[in-house]
Amino acid sequence: MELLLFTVFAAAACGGAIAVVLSQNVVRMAFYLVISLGSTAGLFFMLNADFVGATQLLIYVGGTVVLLIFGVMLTASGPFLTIKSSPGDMVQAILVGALFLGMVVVTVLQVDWDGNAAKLESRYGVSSLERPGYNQRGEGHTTRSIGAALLGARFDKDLGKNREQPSTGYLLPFEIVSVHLLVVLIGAAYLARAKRRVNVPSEF
Amino acid sequence: MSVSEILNGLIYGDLTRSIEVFCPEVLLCVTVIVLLLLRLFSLDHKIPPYVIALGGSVVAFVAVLLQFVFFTTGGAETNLGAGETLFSLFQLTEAGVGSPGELFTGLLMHDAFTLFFRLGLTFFLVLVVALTVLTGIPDNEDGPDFYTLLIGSTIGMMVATSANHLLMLFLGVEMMSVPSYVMVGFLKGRRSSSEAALKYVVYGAGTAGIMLYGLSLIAGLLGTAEFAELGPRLAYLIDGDGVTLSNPNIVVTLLGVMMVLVGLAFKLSLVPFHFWCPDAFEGAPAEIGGFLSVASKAAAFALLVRFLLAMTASGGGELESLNLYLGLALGVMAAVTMTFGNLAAYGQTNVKRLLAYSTIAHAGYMLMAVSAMLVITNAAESSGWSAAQVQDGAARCVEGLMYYLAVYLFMNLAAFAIVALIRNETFSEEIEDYNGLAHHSGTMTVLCVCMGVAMFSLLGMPPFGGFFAKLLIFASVWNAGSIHWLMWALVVIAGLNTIFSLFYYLRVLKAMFIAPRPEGVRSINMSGLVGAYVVVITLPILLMGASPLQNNLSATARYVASVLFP
Amino acid sequence: MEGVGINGYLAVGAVLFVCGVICMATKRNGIGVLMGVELVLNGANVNFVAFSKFGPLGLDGQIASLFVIVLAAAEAAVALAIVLNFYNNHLTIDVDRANELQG
Amino acid sequence: MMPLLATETISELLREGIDLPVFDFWDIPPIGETGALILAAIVHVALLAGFFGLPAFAGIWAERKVSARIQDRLGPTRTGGRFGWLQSLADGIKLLQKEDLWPNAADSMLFRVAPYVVVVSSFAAFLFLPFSDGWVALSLDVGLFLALAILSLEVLGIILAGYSSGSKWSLFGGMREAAQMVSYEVPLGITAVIPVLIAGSMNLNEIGRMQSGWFWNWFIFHDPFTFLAFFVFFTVTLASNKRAPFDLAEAESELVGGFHTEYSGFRWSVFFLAEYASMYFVSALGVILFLGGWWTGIAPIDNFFRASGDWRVNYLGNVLGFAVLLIKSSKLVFLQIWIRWTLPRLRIDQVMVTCLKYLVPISCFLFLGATTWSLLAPGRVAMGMKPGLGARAIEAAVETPATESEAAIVRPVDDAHVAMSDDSSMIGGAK
Repeated sequence: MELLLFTVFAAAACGGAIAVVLSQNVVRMAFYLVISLGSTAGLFFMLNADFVGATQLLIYVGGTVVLLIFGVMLTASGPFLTIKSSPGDMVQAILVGALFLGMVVVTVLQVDWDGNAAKLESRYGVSSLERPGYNQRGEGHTTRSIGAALLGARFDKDLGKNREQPSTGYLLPFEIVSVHLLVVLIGAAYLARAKRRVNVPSEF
Repeated sequence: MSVSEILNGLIYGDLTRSIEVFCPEVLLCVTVIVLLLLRLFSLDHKIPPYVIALGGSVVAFVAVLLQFVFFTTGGAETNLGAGETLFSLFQLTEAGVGSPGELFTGLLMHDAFTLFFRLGLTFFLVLVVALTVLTGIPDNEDGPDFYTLLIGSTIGMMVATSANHLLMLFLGVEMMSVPSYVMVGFLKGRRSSSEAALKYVVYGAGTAGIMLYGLSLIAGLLGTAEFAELGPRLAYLIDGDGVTLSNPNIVVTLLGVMMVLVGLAFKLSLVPFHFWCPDAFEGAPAEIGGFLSVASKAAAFALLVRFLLAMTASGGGELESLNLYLGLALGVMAAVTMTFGNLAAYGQTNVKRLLAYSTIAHAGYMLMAVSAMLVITNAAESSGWSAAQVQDGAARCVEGLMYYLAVYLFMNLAAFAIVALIRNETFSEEIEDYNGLAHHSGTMTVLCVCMGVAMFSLLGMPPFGGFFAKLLIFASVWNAGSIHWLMWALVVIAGLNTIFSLFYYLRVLKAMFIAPRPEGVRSINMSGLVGAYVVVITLPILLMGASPLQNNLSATARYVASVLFP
Repeated sequence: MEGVGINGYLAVGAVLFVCGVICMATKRNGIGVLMGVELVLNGANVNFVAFSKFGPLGLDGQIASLFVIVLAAAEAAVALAIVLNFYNNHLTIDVDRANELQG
Repeated sequence: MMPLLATETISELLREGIDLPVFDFWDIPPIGETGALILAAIVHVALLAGFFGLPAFAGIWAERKVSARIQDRLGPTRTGGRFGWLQSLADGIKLLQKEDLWPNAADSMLFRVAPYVVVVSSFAAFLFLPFSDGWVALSLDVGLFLALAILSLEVLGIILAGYSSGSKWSLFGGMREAAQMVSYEVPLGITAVIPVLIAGSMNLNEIGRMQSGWFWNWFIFHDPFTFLAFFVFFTVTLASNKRAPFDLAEAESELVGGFHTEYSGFRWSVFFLAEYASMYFVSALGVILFLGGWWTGIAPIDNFFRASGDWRVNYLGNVLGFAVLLIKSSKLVFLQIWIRWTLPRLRIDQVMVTCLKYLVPISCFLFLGATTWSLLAPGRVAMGMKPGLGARAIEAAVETPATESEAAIVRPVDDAHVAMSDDSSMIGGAK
């Protein structure tokens, strides 16, 4: 069952990604991107990361990609809809890409991840997700732990342990990202808004 | 720990201390919000935005300065008089600012190194804001946007320099780059500006993605994202297997580190990742060019040093050869970068573009220090250096880097500021339009003289700060040569490069001072304030050169560098 | 049930990453390049989440990917604004046509 | 309590391997875990698919009737008797028979796929909707979040449809929709978070359970801010469903038909199926978040069914809850139709201004207000309301010794279950 689901999602994610590369039409690319990102969300659910999966759907697929498509609609009029890469470039890039992929996959898969994890865990403690009792009713309910961690408290790591200092909480990034988003929003709005009016009208 | 223990520990221990140290960044955030509220309530016609921006950045600078003073002098014991009132105003305490250590449950690091960079960044922010006031690059309507971006980017850099966690590394890089993409394209009606921004954002986003992938590999391999644990865990993981390419753990680590270096190299505009730099600097206003060339480079260097030290610090000798290889690779990169930068600068006719290539070359010089640092930290066993010698040598490298950055702040800012100020009068940034500028009377002559100082300092001429900065770096790298001959070669290449660079810097000065003033140009009158500003930012170049202060300054840099190598 | 180990997920992550890199390298359309960036970030995210389940990274991996999603959205917004601005000035979003600044 | 149809999900029921009498009768071997999952999935999909079509057909008929009455007409009167009950069916059959065509200028692949994107996302959102206590296909901690996420995918299909049609009317419709949806998701999210804040959970089933008892326990009556939040939420859902007065994406008078101008036959009808289904979905969501979900609002009735030990009575109670939910949300659907035929359409700039200048600040204000309210009056009762789950968990954590507090934080929901079954705490308000 798990294998079946994994195969479906993984195939869709990879297939979507490859289709993005091969497609020449921007809107189709966006569509394949949606498939790829959506299936990635499926993979996240399989990895017990339900909150991340939902965020992926809401922000990435529902927000970012819609934004991209919106951009396509504002810019890609007729002739620019399909800006073709030259075939020579494509072939070259795909060859290099395939080599690169081979390299990354071979390197990454050569590692004995489980062995490493066991080795590290034997010295540094068990990973928090495996801790029984914290995740309610089966696996994947990580919302509470993530919520607490975003406020800086790592109940999943620290409860019942003897530590001098609290484990890494994420209060700072959670807060500072909001400043960042504000700044970025201002910047994007500045660039996107119409050029300045020459004489300031008294009434909008 | 129980729930209440955890919460109490967070609220009364960690958070109070963290916010005390983080106060300057918070002040900057507040400035941003005040700027935006001002426009919301249409007060921006009554109070110009730059007043708020200048005020906010000055307050932030003062806050960091006090922290620095408090930290280096031991705080409470000093009797500075007015200082103590200020200390109490910002509520600095021995347990908070006074003691180095991690902040925000290990996300940020608070030590002299970080403080030094934050001090530099806030001071630089004040200078840049002042410059924009003089050149008037954002008008009143766009002011809040511009200063929001500028300050937002600075906050990102400050976060980046104190990053102690892989997530904060990425967050810092993103926070400092994304607003700067917009700033490069700030003159949105101009074709060149929008093109520069497009190139910058495309390369920037791409390399950031690659960096993130590298981070994910490292974090996954080591099972942690905290800097303090990276090195020891890596050493533990490859324990006994030795550093060979047949060990997949090593290969993945290298892959990850390489990818992270791609991201940082982009920010530093090192050679294979430098394409954006000349274009972005040419398309962007010179003020932004100055800001990016100094601030984002300084932050990226701080990150680079921290990250590399974290990855390679093992506590034992397990990672030695890894350090050596990394160090040598960076050394080669440094050599290529400076040579390329200097050679490419020759053919330029646009001053901003020339300066952009010059910043590439300077990044190369500074990278030498980092590479020597890595090579030296490897030296403990194989070259028979004693532990104290290693410490001292590595600290000297970082000292050189920081001294260089400090001088570079002023000389590069001076160069870009003068370009911007001249642009405001002559509407040109081409070298040939600089012909005979020194023959104008008044403030323009001051500008030209200051440009001369900045250029000679960039070049590395003896009486100026640039010379001592280069000297420190060259000496520390030469020192590393006894471990690996490549370091000696590096110094030789750098020396040759310095000579190369003479010609293109002099070309600008030749145009300014020697070339005759073209017929029929109108005379230029600039306000005295402009001259005063330029003099103020040029003076430190002299001070950091052959002056009694030089010793003090390098001693400070030395002290700051030594905290990295306990 | 047959379990899927970490390697499967890492392979998916690698494929997404490489596709993204190729996409960034070959697409001449500004928005196409952005899509490549999204793919790259997603590849990294798959890694993070996979490590969080199988490796000792724990919840930190999931939180990292959350932040990445947010940052990617911010970056996309800015990049899009810049592309639009470029389009307004040049009437194309062909990245190869951004060749006026040279030297 | 017998677990039949009262456990969280069918799959859990099946996984626990209860020996249903039928198994013995036909001598079927017990179901394995995979089998249970697949079986549960089939059952859910079949149930939901049936339920998915129902509101569409009822909605279309109701829309015709209501609009006719508002315009002083009779509406459908022939097909299927005096009130035209079967009109929707007849429409459907007619549409199915139509030729499936697409314009030359269209991007045929995307043109054909777009309706399915819309319908699948609209359908998938129902997976997270509890129809009665425990009658939910997927009971997740992120239920509400995920439901909103999936619902927001619907817009993608509409944009693709508008874009791929190769017609400027469609393109305009698609662009308007993109702008509108991206903007309206902000106040939608903020107002939907307010009940979450009070309940301390994003699980829709939990949120629904929190509102049992008398009707003043409903979140809409929790405090003044939630009361206003409901109306903002309702307004925003109108827009997110592209219902009038926010139906700019298909404004007939300006854009012919907007994004679906070029569609006909089956694909066209699929858009409408999805539209009416998601109309129902957001109404049900509103009911669960604010209007007491499946509870009748009269405590003795609900308690009678819940307290009974007999699983048949429990089951009946669930059926009653289902009916209540259906009725409540139909009321909201009716309200949507009523508004559509009463109010004039806004201009696109007015739509954006309404969202960005009014609804977003208002919803932020309400969110802040609700937060402050629960901060200032954490354990206190407003109109009979019991304190939120989150507040109770934290109180328990702070007041009790370490080991118990750990349990309180670790399993707050289960803790709440215990509290729920304790009727005195449920009805009597704060202890």
